[in-house]
Amino acid sequence: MITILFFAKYREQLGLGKMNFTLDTALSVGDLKKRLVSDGGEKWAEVLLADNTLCAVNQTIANDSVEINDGDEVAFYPPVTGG
Amino acid sequence: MITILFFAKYREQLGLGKMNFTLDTALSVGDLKKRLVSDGGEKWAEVLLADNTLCAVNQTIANDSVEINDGDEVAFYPPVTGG
Amino acid sequence: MHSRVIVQTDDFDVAEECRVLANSGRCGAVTQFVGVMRDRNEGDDIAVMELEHYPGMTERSIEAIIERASERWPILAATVIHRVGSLLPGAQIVFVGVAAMHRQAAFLACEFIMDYLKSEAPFWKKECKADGTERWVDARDSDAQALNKWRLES
Amino acid sequence: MHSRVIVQTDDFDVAEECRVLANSGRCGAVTQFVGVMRDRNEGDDIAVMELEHYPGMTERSIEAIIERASERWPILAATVIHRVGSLLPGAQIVFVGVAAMHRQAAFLACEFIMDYLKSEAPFWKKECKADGTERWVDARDSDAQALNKWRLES
Repeated sequence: MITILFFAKYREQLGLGKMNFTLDTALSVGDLKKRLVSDGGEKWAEVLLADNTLCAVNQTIANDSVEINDGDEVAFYPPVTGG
Repeated sequence: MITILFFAKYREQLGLGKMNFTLDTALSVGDLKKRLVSDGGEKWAEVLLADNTLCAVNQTIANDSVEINDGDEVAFYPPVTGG
Repeated sequence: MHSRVIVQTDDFDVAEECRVLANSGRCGAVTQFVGVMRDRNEGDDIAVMELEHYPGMTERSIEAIIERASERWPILAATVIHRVGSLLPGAQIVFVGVAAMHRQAAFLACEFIMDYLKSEAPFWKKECKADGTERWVDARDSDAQALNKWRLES
Repeated sequence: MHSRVIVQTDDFDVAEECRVLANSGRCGAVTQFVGVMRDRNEGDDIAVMELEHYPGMTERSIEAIIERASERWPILAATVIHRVGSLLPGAQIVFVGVAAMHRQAAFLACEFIMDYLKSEAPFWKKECKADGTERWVDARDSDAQALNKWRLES
Protein backbone atom coordinates (compact mmCIF):
# COMPACT_ATOMS: atom_id res chain seq x y z
CA MET A 1 0.00 0.00 0.00
CA ILE A 2 1.16 3.51 -0.79
CA THR A 3 -0.07 6.89 0.41
CA ILE A 4 -1.01 9.50 -2.18
CA LEU A 5 -1.24 13.19 -1.25
CA PHE A 6 -2.77 16.12 -3.14
CA PHE A 7 -2.06 19.74 -2.31
CA ALA A 8 -3.56 23.19 -2.83
CA LYS A 9 -5.64 23.62 -6.00
CA TYR A 10 -5.45 19.89 -6.78
CA ARG A 11 -6.72 18.97 -3.31
CA GLU A 12 -9.69 21.26 -3.90
CA GLN A 13 -10.33 20.07 -7.47
CA LEU A 14 -10.39 16.42 -6.40
CA GLY A 15 -11.99 17.12 -3.02
CA LEU A 16 -9.30 14.85 -1.60
CA GLY A 17 -6.07 15.50 0.31
CA LYS A 18 -4.92 11.97 1.02
CA MET A 19 -5.72 8.46 -0.19
CA ASN A 20 -4.32 4.97 0.16
CA PHE A 21 -3.63 2.87 -2.90
CA THR A 22 -2.78 -0.82 -3.03
CA LEU A 23 0.14 -1.71 -5.27
CA ASP A 24 -0.60 -5.08 -6.91
CA THR A 25 2.43 -4.75 -9.18
CA ALA A 26 5.49 -2.53 -9.61
CA LEU A 27 4.52 0.90 -10.95
CA SER A 28 6.29 3.98 -12.21
CA VAL A 29 4.95 7.47 -11.48
CA GLY A 30 3.69 7.60 -15.09
CA ASP A 31 1.93 4.24 -14.67
CA LEU A 32 0.31 5.43 -11.44
CA LYS A 33 -1.03 8.56 -13.11
CA LYS A 34 -2.60 6.48 -15.90
CA ARG A 35 -4.17 4.11 -13.40
CA LEU A 36 -5.64 6.95 -11.34
CA VAL A 37 -6.98 8.71 -14.45
CA SER A 38 -8.53 5.50 -15.80
CA ASP A 39 -10.17 4.89 -12.41
CA GLY A 40 -11.21 8.49 -11.78
CA GLY A 41 -11.99 10.05 -15.15
CA GLU A 42 -11.91 13.57 -16.55
CA LYS A 43 -11.40 15.47 -13.28
CA TRP A 44 -8.35 13.37 -12.48
CA ALA A 45 -6.93 13.76 -15.96
CA GLU A 46 -7.09 17.55 -15.55
CA VAL A 47 -5.01 17.35 -12.40
CA LEU A 48 -2.56 14.55 -13.13
CA LEU A 49 -1.92 15.08 -16.83
CA ALA A 50 -1.46 18.87 -16.72
CA ASP A 51 1.92 19.95 -18.13
CA ASN A 52 3.03 21.59 -14.92
CA THR A 53 1.87 18.99 -12.38
CA LEU A 54 4.68 18.12 -10.00
CA CYS A 55 5.20 14.77 -8.31
CA ALA A 56 7.30 13.88 -5.28
CA VAL A 57 8.06 10.33 -4.16
CA ASN A 58 9.06 10.15 -0.51
CA GLN A 59 9.35 13.94 -0.48
CA THR A 60 11.80 14.09 -3.39
CA ILE A 61 10.82 15.49 -6.77
CA ALA A 62 10.17 12.60 -9.18
CA ASN A 63 9.55 12.40 -12.92
CA ASP A 64 7.28 9.88 -14.67
CA SER A 65 9.95 7.18 -14.85
CA VAL A 66 10.60 6.96 -11.11
CA GLU A 67 9.65 3.57 -9.63
CA ILE A 68 7.18 3.46 -6.75
CA ASN A 69 7.60 0.84 -4.03
CA ASP A 70 5.29 -0.45 -1.35
CA GLY A 71 5.12 1.95 1.60
CA ASP A 72 6.09 5.00 -0.46
CA GLU A 73 4.52 8.44 -0.04
CA VAL A 74 3.58 9.95 -3.40
CA ALA A 75 2.45 13.58 -3.70
CA PHE A 76 0.97 15.52 -6.61
CA TYR A 77 0.93 19.29 -6.52
CA PRO A 78 0.81 22.42 -8.70
CA PRO A 79 3.77 24.83 -9.16
CA VAL A 80 4.76 26.29 -5.81
CA THR A 81 4.02 29.89 -4.80
CA GLY A 82 5.56 30.43 -1.37
CA GLY A 83 7.90 33.13 -0.16
CA MET B 1 38.02 83.09 8.32
CA ILE B 2 37.55 79.41 7.57
CA THR B 3 37.21 76.40 9.85
CA ILE B 4 39.55 73.47 9.32
CA LEU B 5 38.72 70.02 10.74
CA PHE B 6 40.91 66.94 11.14
CA PHE B 7 39.54 63.48 11.80
CA ALA B 8 40.66 60.13 13.17
CA LYS B 9 44.35 59.31 12.72
CA TYR B 10 45.10 62.82 11.42
CA ARG B 11 43.45 64.43 14.44
CA GLU B 12 45.68 62.33 16.66
CA GLN B 13 48.86 62.92 14.61
CA LEU B 14 48.38 66.67 14.70
CA GLY B 15 46.92 66.72 18.19
CA LEU B 16 44.25 68.99 16.75
CA GLY B 17 40.62 68.42 15.74
CA LYS B 18 39.59 71.92 14.72
CA MET B 19 41.31 75.21 13.90
CA ASN B 20 40.38 78.58 12.49
CA PHE B 21 42.35 80.04 9.62
CA THR B 22 42.17 83.58 8.26
CA LEU B 23 41.96 83.82 4.48
CA ASP B 24 43.94 86.89 3.38
CA THR B 25 43.54 85.94 -0.26
CA ALA B 26 41.64 83.44 -2.42
CA LEU B 27 43.02 79.94 -1.97
CA SER B 28 42.52 76.54 -3.56
CA VAL B 29 42.60 73.35 -1.49
CA GLY B 30 46.09 72.70 -2.87
CA ASP B 31 47.22 76.22 -1.88
CA LEU B 32 45.83 75.74 1.62
CA LYS B 33 47.72 72.46 2.06
CA LYS B 34 50.98 74.16 1.04
CA ARG B 35 50.38 77.04 3.43
CA LEU B 36 49.60 74.72 6.34
CA VAL B 37 52.66 72.56 5.63
CA SER B 38 54.94 75.59 5.32
CA ASP B 39 53.57 76.91 8.64
CA GLY B 40 53.53 73.55 10.45
CA GLY B 41 56.42 71.52 9.07
CA GLU B 42 57.13 67.80 8.75
CA LYS B 43 54.23 66.48 10.83
CA TRP B 44 51.77 68.45 8.72
CA ALA B 45 53.35 67.33 5.48
CA GLU B 46 52.86 63.70 6.52
CA VAL B 47 49.15 64.29 7.01
CA LEU B 48 48.28 66.73 4.24
CA LEU B 49 50.53 65.51 1.44
CA ALA B 50 49.86 61.77 1.83
CA ASP B 51 48.56 60.19 -1.39
CA ASN B 52 45.31 59.05 0.16
CA THR B 53 44.43 62.14 2.22
CA LEU B 54 40.86 63.18 1.53
CA CYS B 55 39.52 66.72 1.65
CA ALA B 56 35.95 67.97 1.92
CA VAL B 57 34.89 71.58 1.47
CA ASN B 58 31.53 72.32 3.06
CA GLN B 59 31.03 68.59 3.52
CA THR B 60 31.52 67.77 -0.15
CA ILE B 61 34.59 65.86 -1.37
CA ALA B 62 37.02 68.33 -2.96
CA ASN B 63 40.20 67.91 -4.97
CA ASP B 64 43.21 70.26 -4.86
CA SER B 65 41.78 72.66 -7.43
CA VAL B 66 38.59 73.49 -5.53
CA GLU B 67 38.40 77.14 -4.46
CA ILE B 68 37.94 77.96 -0.77
CA ASN B 69 35.85 80.95 0.22
CA ASP B 70 35.50 82.86 3.45
CA GLY B 71 33.24 81.05 5.89
CA ASP B 72 33.88 77.63 4.39
CA GLU B 73 34.35 74.46 6.43
CA VAL B 74 37.34 72.44 5.22
CA ALA B 75 38.06 68.92 6.48
CA PHE B 76 41.03 66.62 6.02
CA TYR B 77 40.70 62.94 6.76
CA PRO B 78 42.14 59.49 5.98
CA PRO B 79 40.33 56.83 3.92
CA VAL B 80 37.08 55.90 5.61
CA THR B 81 36.55 52.60 7.44
CA GLY B 82 32.93 52.56 8.62
CA GLY B 83 30.26 49.93 8.15
CA MET C 1 27.52 25.82 9.17
CA HIS C 2 24.44 25.91 11.36
CA SER C 3 20.95 25.90 9.84
CA ARG C 4 17.48 26.37 11.28
CA VAL C 5 14.34 25.80 9.23
CA ILE C 6 10.95 26.45 10.77
CA VAL C 7 7.42 26.40 9.37
CA GLN C 8 4.91 27.92 11.76
CA THR C 9 1.63 29.80 11.98
CA ASP C 10 2.99 32.33 14.49
CA ASP C 11 4.75 35.55 13.60
CA PHE C 12 8.54 35.80 14.08
CA ASP C 13 10.81 38.35 15.77
CA VAL C 14 13.37 39.68 13.32
CA ALA C 15 15.52 41.17 16.10
CA GLU C 16 15.73 37.86 17.96
CA GLU C 17 16.65 36.01 14.77
CA CYS C 18 19.31 38.62 14.04
CA ARG C 19 20.78 38.17 17.53
CA VAL C 20 21.01 34.41 17.09
CA LEU C 21 22.71 34.78 13.71
CA ALA C 22 25.09 37.49 14.97
CA ASN C 23 26.21 35.10 17.71
CA SER C 24 27.60 32.66 15.14
CA GLY C 25 31.34 32.48 15.78
CA ARG C 26 33.35 35.14 13.90
CA CYS C 27 30.18 36.61 12.37
CA GLY C 28 30.73 40.07 10.86
CA ALA C 29 27.69 40.33 8.61
CA VAL C 30 24.03 39.35 8.88
CA THR C 31 21.78 39.70 5.85
CA GLN C 32 18.05 39.30 6.28
CA PHE C 33 15.12 39.15 3.92
CA VAL C 34 11.53 39.53 5.07
CA GLY C 35 8.66 38.92 2.68
CA VAL C 36 5.62 41.04 3.47
CA MET C 37 2.01 40.44 2.42
CA ARG C 38 0.78 43.15 0.10
CA ASP C 39 -2.83 44.29 0.08
CA ARG C 40 -3.06 44.26 -3.70
CA ASN C 41 -2.18 41.69 -6.36
CA GLU C 42 -2.90 41.73 -10.07
CA GLY C 43 -5.15 44.74 -9.65
CA ASP C 44 -7.31 43.34 -6.86
CA ASP C 45 -7.59 44.21 -3.18
CA ILE C 46 -6.63 41.19 -1.12
CA ALA C 47 -8.26 40.75 2.30
CA VAL C 48 -6.66 37.51 3.51
CA MET C 49 -4.08 35.05 2.27
CA GLU C 50 -4.10 31.33 3.10
CA LEU C 51 -0.75 29.57 3.03
CA GLU C 52 -0.57 25.80 2.68
CA HIS C 53 2.53 23.60 2.71
CA TYR C 54 3.67 19.98 2.47
CA PRO C 55 4.83 19.13 6.01
CA GLY C 56 8.16 17.35 6.01
CA MET C 57 9.04 17.94 2.36
CA THR C 58 8.95 21.71 2.82
CA GLU C 59 11.56 21.60 5.57
CA ARG C 60 13.70 19.08 3.67
CA SER C 61 13.69 21.13 0.49
CA ILE C 62 14.70 24.31 2.35
CA GLU C 63 17.47 22.45 4.19
CA ALA C 64 18.75 21.25 0.82
CA ILE C 65 18.72 24.82 -0.56
CA ILE C 66 20.70 26.08 2.45
CA GLU C 67 23.16 23.23 1.97
CA ARG C 68 23.71 24.22 -1.66
CA ALA C 69 24.22 27.86 -0.63
CA SER C 70 26.80 26.82 1.96
CA GLU C 71 28.73 24.92 -0.71
CA ARG C 72 28.96 28.06 -2.86
CA TRP C 73 29.71 30.72 -0.24
CA PRO C 74 31.46 30.67 3.14
CA ILE C 75 28.48 31.18 5.43
CA LEU C 76 28.38 30.53 9.16
CA ALA C 77 24.64 30.07 9.74
CA ALA C 78 21.31 30.36 7.99
CA THR C 79 17.77 30.62 9.33
CA VAL C 80 14.56 30.26 7.33
CA ILE C 81 11.15 30.79 8.91
CA HIS C 82 8.03 30.53 6.78
CA ARG C 83 4.54 31.14 8.06
CA VAL C 84 1.49 29.13 7.04
CA GLY C 85 -2.23 29.56 7.73
CA SER C 86 -4.19 32.80 7.43
CA LEU C 87 -2.27 36.05 6.97
CA LEU C 88 -3.49 39.62 6.75
CA PRO C 89 -2.04 42.42 4.59
CA GLY C 90 1.16 43.81 6.09
CA ALA C 91 1.99 40.50 7.80
CA GLN C 92 5.49 39.06 7.70
CA ILE C 93 5.37 35.90 5.55
CA VAL C 94 8.93 34.62 5.33
CA PHE C 95 12.30 35.27 6.95
CA VAL C 96 15.64 34.32 5.41
CA GLY C 97 18.71 35.27 7.44
CA VAL C 98 22.35 34.47 6.76
CA ALA C 99 25.44 35.07 8.91
CA ALA C 100 28.92 35.24 7.41
CA MET C 101 32.30 36.73 8.21
CA HIS C 102 31.98 39.18 5.33
CA ARG C 103 29.03 40.83 3.69
CA GLN C 104 29.23 39.62 0.12
CA ALA C 105 28.77 35.95 1.02
CA ALA C 106 25.88 36.91 3.30
CA PHE C 107 24.14 38.93 0.58
CA LEU C 108 24.57 36.33 -2.16
CA ALA C 109 23.58 33.34 -0.01
CA CYS C 110 20.49 35.15 1.31
CA GLU C 111 19.26 36.04 -2.17
CA PHE C 112 20.10 32.54 -3.47
CA ILE C 113 18.12 30.84 -0.67
CA MET C 114 15.16 33.15 -1.21
CA ASP C 115 15.18 32.64 -5.00
CA TYR C 116 15.25 28.84 -4.71
CA LEU C 117 12.71 28.78 -1.88
CA LYS C 118 10.31 30.61 -4.22
CA SER C 119 10.76 28.00 -6.95
CA GLU C 120 11.25 24.75 -5.05
CA ALA C 121 9.80 24.77 -1.54
CA PRO C 122 6.26 23.33 -1.54
CA PHE C 123 4.12 26.23 -0.35
CA TRP C 124 0.95 27.48 -2.02
CA LYS C 125 -0.92 30.74 -1.58
CA LYS C 126 -4.64 31.27 -1.91
CA GLU C 127 -5.87 34.84 -1.98
CA CYS C 128 -9.25 35.85 -0.59
CA LYS C 129 -10.18 39.04 -2.40
CA ALA C 130 -11.94 41.92 -0.72
CA ASP C 131 -15.10 41.03 -2.70
CA GLY C 132 -15.13 37.58 -1.06
CA THR C 133 -13.95 35.50 -4.02
CA GLU C 134 -10.95 33.21 -3.72
CA ARG C 135 -8.16 32.26 -6.12
CA TRP C 136 -4.98 30.21 -6.01
CA VAL C 137 -1.97 32.34 -6.83
CA ASP C 138 -0.21 31.34 -10.05
CA ALA C 139 3.52 30.75 -10.15
CA ARG C 140 5.32 33.70 -11.74
CA ASP C 141 7.70 33.50 -14.69
CA SER C 142 9.86 36.14 -13.00
CA ASP C 143 10.53 33.74 -10.13
CA ALA C 144 11.70 31.03 -12.53
CA GLN C 145 13.86 33.58 -14.34
CA ALA C 146 15.41 34.74 -11.07
CA LEU C 147 17.24 31.40 -10.95
CA ASN C 148 19.13 32.12 -14.17
CA LYS C 149 21.60 34.41 -12.47
CA TRP C 150 22.74 31.57 -10.22
CA ARG C 151 23.11 29.15 -13.11
CA LEU C 152 25.19 31.50 -15.21
CA GLU C 153 27.62 32.09 -12.39
CA SER C 154 28.17 28.49 -11.45
CA MET D 1 10.87 57.21 -1.61
CA HIS D 2 11.26 57.74 2.11
CA SER D 3 14.71 57.76 3.69
CA ARG D 4 15.92 57.80 7.30
CA VAL D 5 19.59 58.26 8.19
CA ILE D 6 20.65 58.14 11.82
CA VAL D 7 24.06 58.23 13.51
CA GLN D 8 23.83 57.32 17.19
CA THR D 9 25.72 55.77 20.08
CA ASP D 10 22.75 53.63 21.13
CA ASP D 11 21.99 50.19 19.80
CA PHE D 12 19.09 49.74 17.37
CA ASP D 13 16.13 47.35 17.23
CA VAL D 14 16.13 45.41 13.96
CA ALA D 15 12.52 44.25 14.44
CA GLU D 16 11.26 47.80 14.91
CA GLU D 17 13.16 49.01 11.83
CA CYS D 18 11.73 46.12 9.85
CA ARG D 19 8.20 47.04 10.95
CA VAL D 20 8.65 50.65 9.84
CA LEU D 21 10.01 49.56 6.45
CA ALA D 22 7.28 46.92 5.97
CA ASN D 23 4.67 49.65 6.49
CA SER D 24 5.83 51.50 3.38
CA GLY D 25 2.88 51.49 0.98
CA ARG D 26 2.76 48.41 -1.28
CA CYS D 27 5.87 46.94 0.34
CA GLY D 28 6.35 43.25 -0.44
CA ALA D 29 10.04 42.84 0.42
CA VAL D 30 12.34 44.14 3.13
CA THR D 31 16.06 43.45 2.89
CA GLN D 32 18.26 44.21 5.87
CA PHE D 33 21.98 44.18 6.47
CA VAL D 34 23.49 44.28 9.96
CA GLY D 35 27.23 44.69 10.43
CA VAL D 36 28.49 42.99 13.57
CA MET D 37 31.71 43.69 15.45
CA ARG D 38 34.04 40.70 15.33
CA ASP D 39 36.36 39.84 18.20
CA ARG D 40 39.33 39.22 15.92
CA ASN D 41 40.92 41.22 13.11
CA GLU D 42 44.16 40.60 11.26
CA GLY D 43 45.12 37.88 13.71
CA ASP D 44 44.59 39.93 16.88
CA ASP D 45 41.98 39.72 19.61
CA ILE D 46 40.05 42.99 19.70
CA ALA D 47 38.62 44.14 23.03
CA VAL D 48 36.92 47.41 22.08
CA MET D 49 36.31 49.40 18.93
CA GLU D 50 36.00 53.20 18.84
CA LEU D 51 33.97 54.64 16.00
CA GLU D 52 34.39 58.28 14.98
CA HIS D 53 32.47 60.20 12.32
CA TYR D 54 32.17 63.62 10.70
CA PRO D 55 28.85 64.96 11.99
CA GLY D 56 26.77 66.46 9.21
CA MET D 57 28.82 65.19 6.30
CA THR D 58 28.25 61.57 7.32
CA GLU D 59 24.49 61.96 7.17
CA ARG D 60 24.67 63.93 3.90
CA SER D 61 26.86 61.37 2.19
CA ILE D 62 24.57 58.49 3.20
CA GLU D 63 21.50 60.42 2.03
CA ALA D 64 23.24 60.90 -1.31
CA ILE D 65 24.00 57.18 -1.58
CA ILE D 66 20.35 56.30 -0.87
CA GLU D 67 19.29 58.84 -3.49
CA ARG D 68 21.54 57.19 -6.08
CA ALA D 69 20.16 53.75 -5.15
CA SER D 70 16.59 55.01 -5.57
CA GLU D 71 17.44 56.28 -9.05
CA ARG D 72 18.62 52.81 -10.08
CA TRP D 73 15.98 50.59 -8.48
CA PRO D 74 12.30 51.07 -7.62
CA ILE D 75 12.55 51.20 -3.83
CA LEU D 76 9.91 52.50 -1.44
CA ALA D 77 12.01 53.34 1.61
CA ALA D 78 15.51 53.01 3.01
CA THR D 79 16.87 53.27 6.55
CA VAL D 80 20.51 53.54 7.57
CA ILE D 81 21.57 53.55 11.22
CA HIS D 82 25.25 53.69 12.09
CA ARG D 83 26.58 53.57 15.62
CA VAL D 84 29.55 55.60 16.87
CA GLY D 85 31.49 55.60 20.14
CA SER D 86 32.74 52.50 21.97
CA LEU D 87 31.55 49.10 20.81
CA LEU D 88 32.24 45.64 22.19
CA PRO D 89 32.64 42.40 20.22
CA GLY D 90 29.30 41.05 19.05
CA ALA D 91 27.74 44.53 18.97
CA GLN D 92 25.60 45.65 16.06
CA ILE D 93 27.50 48.40 14.19
CA VAL D 94 25.40 49.35 11.20
CA PHE D 95 21.92 48.73 9.86
CA VAL D 96 20.90 49.13 6.23
CA GLY D 97 17.27 48.31 5.43
CA VAL D 98 15.41 48.69 2.16
CA ALA D 99 11.71 48.23 1.36
CA ALA D 100 10.50 47.55 -2.17
CA MET D 101 7.55 45.96 -3.91
CA HIS D 102 9.70 43.08 -5.12
CA ARG D 103 12.74 41.40 -3.69
CA GLN D 104 15.34 41.95 -6.37
CA ALA D 105 15.27 45.73 -6.07
CA ALA D 106 15.43 45.41 -2.29
CA PHE D 107 18.46 43.10 -2.40
CA LEU D 108 20.39 45.15 -4.95
CA ALA D 109 19.71 48.53 -3.36
CA CYS D 110 20.63 47.24 0.12
CA GLU D 111 23.97 45.85 -1.07
CA PHE D 112 24.65 48.99 -3.14
CA ILE D 113 24.02 51.29 -0.17
CA MET D 114 26.22 49.18 2.08
CA ASP D 115 29.05 49.01 -0.47
CA TYR D 116 29.08 52.78 -1.01
CA LEU D 117 28.69 53.53 2.70
CA LYS D 118 31.87 51.52 3.28
CA SER D 119 33.79 53.57 0.71
CA GLU D 120 32.31 57.03 1.03
CA ALA D 121 30.68 57.74 4.38
CA PRO D 122 33.16 59.43 6.76
CA PHE D 123 33.47 56.96 9.62
CA TRP D 124 36.73 55.71 11.11
CA LYS D 125 37.40 52.72 13.34
CA LYS D 126 40.07 52.44 15.98
CA GLU D 127 40.69 49.01 17.46
CA CYS D 128 41.83 48.53 21.05
CA LYS D 129 43.52 45.17 21.11
CA ALA D 130 43.23 42.76 24.02
CA ASP D 131 46.86 43.55 24.91
CA GLY D 132 45.97 47.22 25.40
CA THR D 133 47.53 48.66 22.25
CA GLU D 134 45.48 50.72 19.80
CA ARG D 135 45.49 51.02 16.02
CA TRP D 136 43.44 52.79 13.41
CA VAL D 137 41.86 50.31 11.00
CA ASP D 138 43.17 50.61 7.44
CA ALA D 139 40.79 50.87 4.51
CA ARG D 140 40.55 47.56 2.63
CA ASP D 141 41.14 47.06 -1.08
CA SER D 142 38.25 44.58 -1.13
CA ASP D 143 35.87 47.39 -0.18
CA ALA D 144 37.08 49.55 -3.08
CA GLN D 145 36.79 46.54 -5.40
CA ALA D 146 33.24 45.87 -4.23
CA LEU D 147 32.19 49.01 -6.07
CA ASN D 148 33.25 47.61 -9.44
CA LYS D 149 30.16 45.45 -9.77
CA TRP D 150 27.96 48.55 -9.65
CA ARG D 151 30.06 50.43 -12.20
CA LEU D 152 30.02 47.56 -14.71
CA GLU D 153 26.27 47.31 -14.59
CA SER D 154 25.50 50.97 -15.07
